[in-house]
Amino acid sequence: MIDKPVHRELGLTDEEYEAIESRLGRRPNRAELAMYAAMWSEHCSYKSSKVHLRSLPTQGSRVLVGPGENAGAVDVGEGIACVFKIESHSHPSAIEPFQGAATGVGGIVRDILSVGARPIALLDPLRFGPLDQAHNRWLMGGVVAGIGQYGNSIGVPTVGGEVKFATCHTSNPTVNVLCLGFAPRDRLIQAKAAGIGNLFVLVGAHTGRDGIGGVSVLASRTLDESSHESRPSVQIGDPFYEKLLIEACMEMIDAGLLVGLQDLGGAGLTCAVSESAARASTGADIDLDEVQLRDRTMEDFEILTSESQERMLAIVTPEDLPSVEAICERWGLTSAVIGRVTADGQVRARLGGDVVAEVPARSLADEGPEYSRPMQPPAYLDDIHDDDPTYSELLMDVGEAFRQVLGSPNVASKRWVFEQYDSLVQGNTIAGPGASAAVLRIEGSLRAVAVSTDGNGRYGYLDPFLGGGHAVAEAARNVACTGARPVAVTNCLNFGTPERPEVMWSFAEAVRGMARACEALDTPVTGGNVSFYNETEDSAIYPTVVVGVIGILEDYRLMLRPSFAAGHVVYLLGETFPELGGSEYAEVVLGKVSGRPPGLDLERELALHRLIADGARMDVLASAQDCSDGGLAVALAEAAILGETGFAVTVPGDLPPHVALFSESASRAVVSIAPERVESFEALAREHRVSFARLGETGGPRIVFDDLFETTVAEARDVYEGSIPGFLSARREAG
Amino acid sequence: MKPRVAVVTFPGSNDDRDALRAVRLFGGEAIPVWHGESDLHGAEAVLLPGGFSYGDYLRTGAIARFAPVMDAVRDHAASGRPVLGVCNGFQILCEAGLLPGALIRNRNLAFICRRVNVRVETSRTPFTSGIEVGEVLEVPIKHGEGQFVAGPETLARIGDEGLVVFRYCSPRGEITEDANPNGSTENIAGLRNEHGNVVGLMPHPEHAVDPDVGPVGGQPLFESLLSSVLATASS
Amino acid sequence: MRRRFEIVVSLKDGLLDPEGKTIQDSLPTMGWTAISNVRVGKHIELTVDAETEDEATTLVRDMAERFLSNPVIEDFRILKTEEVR
Amino acid sequence: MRRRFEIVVSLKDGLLDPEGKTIQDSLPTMGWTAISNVRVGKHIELTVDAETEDEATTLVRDMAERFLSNPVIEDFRILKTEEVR
Ligand SMILES: Nc1ncnc2c1ncn2[C@@H]1O[C@H](COP(=O)(O)OP(=O)(O)O)[C@@H](O)[C@H]1O
Ligand SMILES: [Mg+2]
Repeated sequence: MIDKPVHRELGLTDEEYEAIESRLGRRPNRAELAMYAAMWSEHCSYKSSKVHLRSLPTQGSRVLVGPGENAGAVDVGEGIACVFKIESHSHPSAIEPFQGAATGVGGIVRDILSVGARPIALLDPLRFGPLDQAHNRWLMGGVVAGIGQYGNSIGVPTVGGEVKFATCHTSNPTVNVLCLGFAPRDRLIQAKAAGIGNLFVLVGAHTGRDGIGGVSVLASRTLDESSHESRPSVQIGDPFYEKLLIEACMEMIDAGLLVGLQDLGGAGLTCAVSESAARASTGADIDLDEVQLRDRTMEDFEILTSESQERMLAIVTPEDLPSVEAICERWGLTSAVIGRVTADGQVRARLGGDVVAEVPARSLADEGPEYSRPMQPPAYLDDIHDDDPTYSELLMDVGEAFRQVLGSPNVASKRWVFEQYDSLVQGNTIAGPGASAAVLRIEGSLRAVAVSTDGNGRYGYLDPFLGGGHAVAEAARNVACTGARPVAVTNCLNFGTPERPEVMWSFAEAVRGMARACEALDTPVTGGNVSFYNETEDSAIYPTVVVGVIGILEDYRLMLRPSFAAGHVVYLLGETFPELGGSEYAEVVLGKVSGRPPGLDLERELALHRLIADGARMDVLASAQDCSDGGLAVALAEAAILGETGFAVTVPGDLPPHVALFSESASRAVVSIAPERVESFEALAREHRVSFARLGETGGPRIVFDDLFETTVAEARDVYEGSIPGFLSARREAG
Repeated sequence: MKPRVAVVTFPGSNDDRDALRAVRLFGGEAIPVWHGESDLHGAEAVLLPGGFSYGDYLRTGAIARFAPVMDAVRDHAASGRPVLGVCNGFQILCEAGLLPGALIRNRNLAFICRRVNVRVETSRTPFTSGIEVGEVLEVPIKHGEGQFVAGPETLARIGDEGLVVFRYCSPRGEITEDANPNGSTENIAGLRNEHGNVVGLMPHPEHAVDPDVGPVGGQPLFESLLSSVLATASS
Repeated sequence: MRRRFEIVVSLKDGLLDPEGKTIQDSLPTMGWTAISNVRVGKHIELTVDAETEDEATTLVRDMAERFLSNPVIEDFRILKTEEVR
Repeated sequence: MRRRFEIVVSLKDGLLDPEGKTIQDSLPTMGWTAISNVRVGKHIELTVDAETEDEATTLVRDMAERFLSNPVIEDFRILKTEEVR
């Protein structure tokens, strides 16, 4: 066979190659070609998604840093900026779950660091294939152990996340990691190579042949049999070195020694240098001989695109260099001055004295290709919409259906996962795994930040527009259920191959739905990440929108927990409609992923959030738990299990019992209220125009759904806690 | 006078800040000490915090125990003054030979972050002097290598000399297999040396002092420490 | 027939070995200077019941490749094998 | 003279080896039934600069005893050593 021209080998199209030639007015050499290939890859350039992402609302009074920087930042009061971002590391995790997930944590942590914030929390939304397959147990075991090892070692608590299961994730697991950081708002720094003559200092690990072309090979092409070739592109993380890097960078930032700070991720040095220079409209002279190498035989293009982990690029004035070097020395980190900031806007790289690459910084960072790819609704939608599970009758005892839904791995307790994570280190975890949202205290104050990640792949599959909207609404609802006010959003869009019109259509719809919800809920998008090519010849993942929402809690002493306590009155907030389309019930009990997802009325959603926030502030609520997967039945059961307190309720309305219990109608929550607060609560609910229904009372060891069925808290707990351990029983198995 | 408690930071220590905070909370003067230093700034007590010193590479605590500061810690221990090792600090003390036995990977090979109960087995240490034997404390554990093991002779000596300070137990204080999170021999969660001044434990008392963020089973340990330091200082 | 096998699983050359590197970096401060190139791997011993040596070896190779190591980042080699009772 | 050493550090026989046990227990579920007695240890490779082979070996023994292994729970053995360039 005749081999392809090298630019195609590198994943560049002929058109893209021509664009490079005309931009340079000459043929690029090999090093330059490698730089463009890395920077113009889907992963770095967002060439297929840009046009759509522009429609997301990004403005807001609290937004300090919006999309475009390494991470977004919002003002959360007390002079503190909350920096947060989510990122995908699904492709490496699919072939080496432990290291793939571990290095995913390392990467997002460095994004937070580069804005000048101390990383204070991690959340990990995960999607795997069904646990009855050894391969999926191997993937989940490895991913969870990898996230644990890295996060635990660097002393950043993992306080929340999600784990969901669907057949479409068997060959393509989804591994997203969200990191949160705090910084004094006046101390945020930018990844700008400003100040002609300032120095580029490469801090941290030596540079090796890690992930050479990893970005384009691993993140920008579908995983198939040839993924064997891309194997060496998986990297080994060194959390110990990352911990030293965090502490050293924090010291430099606190001492005000940095003009700018940029992490090295995809496209390595090329990306860090060109982006930081482009942001400041400057250029860079880089001397590759100064880069500390793990392997002396590395070539220019390898040094330029290596994705070795645990490295940061600091921009420093010559005067401050000695102090920066002293801090690195003290923390046992290597540091090297590898270049200077120039005025001419060129990225110039030298090796052995010769210039081996010279290209405009902007052409790499800002002038990558941009595509409006063809879009077309998937053919499957019509038939699947017609098959609405809401009207197929329940062929079993409703109590048995309850046990099946509560025991479904999607719904069941994720304790097996989150007990492998240190959720306590740093000492500010007011609410950790197990709560509706995690709540982190701003040290020395009564203020706290609540954060939750959510996303429902089935909804995205049945209606990507609603899938995008529901992801925002559910994450915000989880945050609201702590009593916090949702203020901002980050998101990770996990999709198939963008060259396929069906995928691109779903993507555009999902973004549109997300944008609509963010506007209505006044939660601007401050950043995010797009992961395409989550697809192998036989299967593509659901259009999977994962949204992270942060909210502000003025006084964490008024925080709400989901758990019941005895002697309280139970209410359902919001309205229940006959909506079993795409529900957990439909998949688990009827074996159907069909129909339409629940509708989403954003006015009602917002009213619910405001009611709960006021109810918490006025201390009229004893607990709040959102209704999501599994509907009212699961929300009540979770509140009972968490509080080790039973309840007796009557299911309101005239819907068939199983519909009332398992419908996943949006904008609902289960709250409990002390009897003496009931009046003020009902008045408040009317004020907020949120419909409510009194269900019954809490207390005792039993769970009673009036004349439908009953069980005990202990039995429900065994189903809820026993499900996932039952599949795994602590075994490590290969795929 | 404020009792002075040194908290050592090794490369990879994570709970050093939490330990410093806890010392202050109970009225002590918290003194951060760097692993490269050769003295403890005249502190009356020293605490080796949790974390992953040197990434737990080779063995937990294996590299940290060679740190310059460890000579000062040895002298401090030899002079009979209080030394507390928490989690990774416990592992370092065992590696350094200041406490018997060793800590290996948890029975289930997984990291475990969970609230547990421990029963206090002796009051004859500066960290438990104010606690009744048999009292049950709720404290969190968070470790991957907390399974205590020791050879038969060592175990015999630990028994004979009453060196066990804490055992994992049920909320009612029974020493059961169910209550043993990591497979530790005889449910051992914490130990002391012959003189009782050196104590190590896997659970995190410094994460059990503030009711806003967790249980409070760590409070009596810090209260005991600070009052016994004051007592020795004034005697 | 029962055979004892010793297998080493180690990171592929070129990949960072954080454990080896950290050990190496710490040696000088402990007074061991003349040491370089430290790599740390896993050493696995196991006993196999099989008809023939070939059968046993095939089984061990298969297990080492599919379970004891991940070919994506690791190589394995059989260090030694001997018959046991 | 430079020599490459391979050292194995493993838990003392008396002690239960959690990693070995876990591997052992999961083998049958994966269809490997004929395997027994799985033990997992560390395999450490390093290069020593020294005048003579004896000198190098003494140095490695000392290091293995005082640092690479913990005599309380582990034994070590030098698997092999050879001269390298
Ligand atoms: N991968 C994970 N890591 C840490 N915590 C998790 C993970 N998966 C789930 N959790 C925690 O378990 C609890 C239940 O998860 P989930 O059912 O997704 O919450 P909700 O339904 O309220 O969105 C939450 O507190 C969540 O943070
Ligand atoms: Mg919830």
